[in-house]
Amino acid sequence: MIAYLSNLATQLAIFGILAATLNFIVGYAGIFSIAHAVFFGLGAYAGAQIALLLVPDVVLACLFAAAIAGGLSLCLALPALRVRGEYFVAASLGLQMVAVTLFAELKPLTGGIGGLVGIPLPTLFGVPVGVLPVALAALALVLLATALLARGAFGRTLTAIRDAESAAEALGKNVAAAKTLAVGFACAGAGVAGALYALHTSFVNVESFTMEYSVLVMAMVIIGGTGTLWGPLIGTVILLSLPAGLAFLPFIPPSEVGAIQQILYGLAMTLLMIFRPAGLVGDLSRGRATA
Amino acid sequence: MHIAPTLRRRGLLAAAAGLPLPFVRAARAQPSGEPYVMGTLFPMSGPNAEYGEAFTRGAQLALSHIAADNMLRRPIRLQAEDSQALPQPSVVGMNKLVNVDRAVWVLVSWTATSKAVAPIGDRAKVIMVNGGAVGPDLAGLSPYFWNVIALAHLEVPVMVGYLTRQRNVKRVALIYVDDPLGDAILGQLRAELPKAGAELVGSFSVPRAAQQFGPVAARVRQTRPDAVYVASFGGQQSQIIKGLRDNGVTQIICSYSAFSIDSVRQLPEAVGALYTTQKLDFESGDPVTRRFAAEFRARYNQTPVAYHANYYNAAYLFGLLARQVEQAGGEVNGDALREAMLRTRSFDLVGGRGTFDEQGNLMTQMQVNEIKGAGRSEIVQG
Amino acid sequence: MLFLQLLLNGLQTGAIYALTAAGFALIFGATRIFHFAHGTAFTLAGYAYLFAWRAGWPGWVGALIAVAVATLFGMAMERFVYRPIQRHEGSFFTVFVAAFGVGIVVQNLVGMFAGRGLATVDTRLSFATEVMPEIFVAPILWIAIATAAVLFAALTVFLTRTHAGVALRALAQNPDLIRTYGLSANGISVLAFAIGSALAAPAAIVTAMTSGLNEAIGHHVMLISIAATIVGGIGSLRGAALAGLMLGVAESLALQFVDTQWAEAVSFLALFAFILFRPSGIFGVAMAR
Amino acid sequence: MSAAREDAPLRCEGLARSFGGLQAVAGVSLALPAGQVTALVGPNGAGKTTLFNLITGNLRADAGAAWVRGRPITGLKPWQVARLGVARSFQDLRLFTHMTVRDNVLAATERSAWFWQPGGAAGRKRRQAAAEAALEATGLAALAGARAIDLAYAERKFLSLARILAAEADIWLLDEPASGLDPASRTRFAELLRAATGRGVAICLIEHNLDVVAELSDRIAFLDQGRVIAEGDPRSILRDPALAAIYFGDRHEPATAAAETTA
Repeated sequence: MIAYLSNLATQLAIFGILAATLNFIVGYAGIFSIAHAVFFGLGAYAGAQIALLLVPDVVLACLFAAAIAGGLSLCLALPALRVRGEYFVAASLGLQMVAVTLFAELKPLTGGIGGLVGIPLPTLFGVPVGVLPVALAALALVLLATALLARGAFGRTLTAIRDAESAAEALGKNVAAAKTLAVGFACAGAGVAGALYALHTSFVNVESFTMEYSVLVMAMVIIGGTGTLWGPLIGTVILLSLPAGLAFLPFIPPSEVGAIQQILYGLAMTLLMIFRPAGLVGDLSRGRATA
Repeated sequence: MHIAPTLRRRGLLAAAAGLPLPFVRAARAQPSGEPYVMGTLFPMSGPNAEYGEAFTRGAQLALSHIAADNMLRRPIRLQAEDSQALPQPSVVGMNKLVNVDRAVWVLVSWTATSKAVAPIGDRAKVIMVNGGAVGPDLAGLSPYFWNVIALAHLEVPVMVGYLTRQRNVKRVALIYVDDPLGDAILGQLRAELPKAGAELVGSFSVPRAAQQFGPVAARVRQTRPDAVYVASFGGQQSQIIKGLRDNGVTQIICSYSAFSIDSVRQLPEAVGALYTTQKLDFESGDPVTRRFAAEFRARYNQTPVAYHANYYNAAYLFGLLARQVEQAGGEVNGDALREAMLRTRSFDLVGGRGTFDEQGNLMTQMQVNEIKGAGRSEIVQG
Repeated sequence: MLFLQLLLNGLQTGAIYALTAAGFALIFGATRIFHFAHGTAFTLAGYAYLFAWRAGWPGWVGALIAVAVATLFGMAMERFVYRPIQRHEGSFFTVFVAAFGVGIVVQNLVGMFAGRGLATVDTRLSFATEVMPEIFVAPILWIAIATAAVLFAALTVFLTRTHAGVALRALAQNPDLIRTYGLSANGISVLAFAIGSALAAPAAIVTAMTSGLNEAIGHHVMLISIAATIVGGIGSLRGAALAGLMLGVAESLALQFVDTQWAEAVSFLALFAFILFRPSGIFGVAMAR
Repeated sequence: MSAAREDAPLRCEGLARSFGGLQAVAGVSLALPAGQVTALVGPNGAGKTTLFNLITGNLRADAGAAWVRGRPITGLKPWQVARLGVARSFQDLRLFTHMTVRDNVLAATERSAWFWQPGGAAGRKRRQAAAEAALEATGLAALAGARAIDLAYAERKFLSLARILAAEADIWLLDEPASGLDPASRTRFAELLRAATGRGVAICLIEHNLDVVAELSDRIAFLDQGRVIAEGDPRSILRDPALAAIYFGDRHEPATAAAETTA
């Protein structure tokens, strides 16, 4: 049971990082990306390759993953600078779909659909470590960073841009730089989550980085409440432990287990949104945060 | 080597006990006590749920046979987890099976699932048995990861031999999903076709999610093939077949064991399609196979296919091995089961006598089947 | 020759995309709701037709049932999901998550009750014959194109000549105007969902006959609809339909130039490029904010 | 005149911009002297807001140029122009609706787009002091914790002014800052402007209400069809019957009504 819970906790921490970083751009900057799994994937591949080719050092893997994902976040920042609202959602959707094709085809880097197997267990400066403590530490760091950034001047700048971009610009705010930085930070965080995921499961392939996962992370943020510190984390706990918890229901026949779990899961998502549209943590008036 | 005779005798005993012999049943007490937990990790929802349903049926029948034959001292509980055929839910499910349910034996399927859970099972020393995926990359994932299905390298040569000799095929085109399995089949066709005096005239990789195959059919037609080999799985196979047939490709369509699902076998356009499976003769085969076929029909009102047989075997194998361990007075765990498997190697399973190699991959003979429509198929080369 | 063949294949796919995209664009244009469950309406309509066919009912009955199911689903979504959320001033993504949840529920219910895996309506209509050397055309191609053309003509008449149609177009720009027509914004919103969802039904029927249905079929269709709506220019029905047609053709014609596995990416690359370089779309009047 | 123009904190020369066939701004030359309020007056559609947009870089000019303290600003981005000390308000205010009043004002003091602001703790203290001072001056100090969206109309107007105050700019471009204000608020607003001009701030405001113009402005530039057709002290401009005819045009409603409808 301990091992089971530790695995679940590791996954919670990893997805918690994803949700927290996505929330940073969704909740504060109003950048609604459904391509977060792309950067999760970039980080996972980067981390996996470091571990496979060099050393499975968890810090090194995370840093490299953050650099790759953060660097390539320009692909997302570019449309974010040009368009807003539904247009940006659609742009990120396009990026997500193209990225999945690339992940599946660039076999030397990603292993294609077959993925990368046999990723060694992580070490920290040569000492074997579990992924859980590292993931929890990374989550804490990310939460701390988002809290500091969000409450400080940078968060104000982003929120100002979200609420009235032209007014922010008229007050001397370099909107392009701020958005690029915010997207870079969020994507680098997703990259770290990816590296941890790769080291945790020892196997990565494109199926973990599809649009469904981008939507899942987005749902975590929305269900928890955008623009709040703890909301995304609560969303993560709910959406990850719901299927896990439903697996303990004893009375479901084996051949229907998946369908019934999924139905309850989907129903929970819809009902939550109908009755708590601003998320579990968010206050109702905040739900209007879209541009 | 002095223990070899005992080994063989035990092996025979185990094999014999697999038969529905009444005196064996009478000689043993009813199973009691804490049940063994056998886990399943199949896609039970999502686009591949059809497979999960089929796999579960095979396993359930095996468990009822194990119980009916009183093979084990303790009962078996089947614990199903939904893998969605995706790595992340698979890891969650496997961790639950291993750490919460304390499963000793987990039936897995799907390449992504298999690769994602193999390290977990390896660390926990839980036997994982795959009877669905046939990618060559599934061999040797772990000492505790076995395959009760012939991997792709056994399937292609049989089909190539049949096509070139019986159907006079000279030109073959391939439509494949670009994963390790598709790659393996591409490589095999490239190697095997010239040896048989034929050639691979075109290969078309399609994305997993692709649904429209009219345009691909146009490209395939251009290569003027005598036969089209389809290396995909799930519902996409039917879409490919229909896309080809609807768009003027009248030539032979052939594939590997993935065609043995209902949605393909029921498809009117699939009539005449060929596919390889391990040898499975339900009518005139050995008693294990006949019993399986008869009771499967009775129970599910459906003619069994290779996947049902594979997961029957995967579950039944546990019964055979666990009984050996019980009889030797040992604890039924991954290491003991693995030792028992390596000691015995050959088992009477559905489809005949199957032999495992050291890595735990089942080597069987293959057959070529032709789809006859309305869910029926016929063995055209045994 | 291959080019012509691919073009014809593309037109067939494009007609399907055009219909669903127009439905999506109609709903979005009138209500500003990004109806992510549009693909679900498509799925339900397809399976409804399938059931009618399996029951042996004539095609037109099946078609009516399919249209009814899609329409009812769209109206129910508006009434029971979107409207309560909008009343709370739910954000764009609140709607998105709710619709996504509905998609998951329906997909799995369909799987439980209709069987998992591919299901097709077996008909000779989808069977192509060689009309000239190397060119194979199935009757369904003409049916699909004709259906799309007729429906668009009807839709245009409806939107320009009828009270409700004009109100529908006006809703996005000026909700106050609706009241002067003596109609309620809610009523028009329901109407948009009804018509938009109904448009998915013929596309779903054609799909059931050609590439077949599975529980998750609506997903891809919805993505294409979104792409087409953006590429066509938000607010332009004509643009969405044309973009849908073009995406279908592009997906097919791409095979002339690139390897098969890249065909799908072509649509989304086009989407991405459009947003970067011409965010107002082909016919867009409204600039991206 | 031209010497005064050279010294002006902000001046523009021949700015022009057309949309399609419509010449919105047709060669405007204007200088804003330090310490004075220049009112931009003219009928609707005269190109007043467009002129602001051309100066701040929100629109690209077809022709002409503008300078801030002799430095050319043509082609600069809005945020670059802002950092040269040009602050503007918008007719529709564009407050940061979901932020608190204090954060709205603080945001105006923070210009770096980086994760951090320059100046360290001392800089932060200075910015906070500037923000508090702006809140005090606009009478919003008591509402500092409220969200902008929850403010009353006049309070919102003052918040948009507070942002400009806090930005510590010496050139203000105000788009109808006084429209819809009650007399008491208008008095407070006039005091604010006078305090600013006392510090040497150059102010340009667009205003429809001619009473307000007469009360607040030191100079008037009269815009019609994209051109400055008259420029001078308020008294002479406001009394010019020809300009009044243009201003009221063939519309029959009084100017105040026009101001209200655009507010």
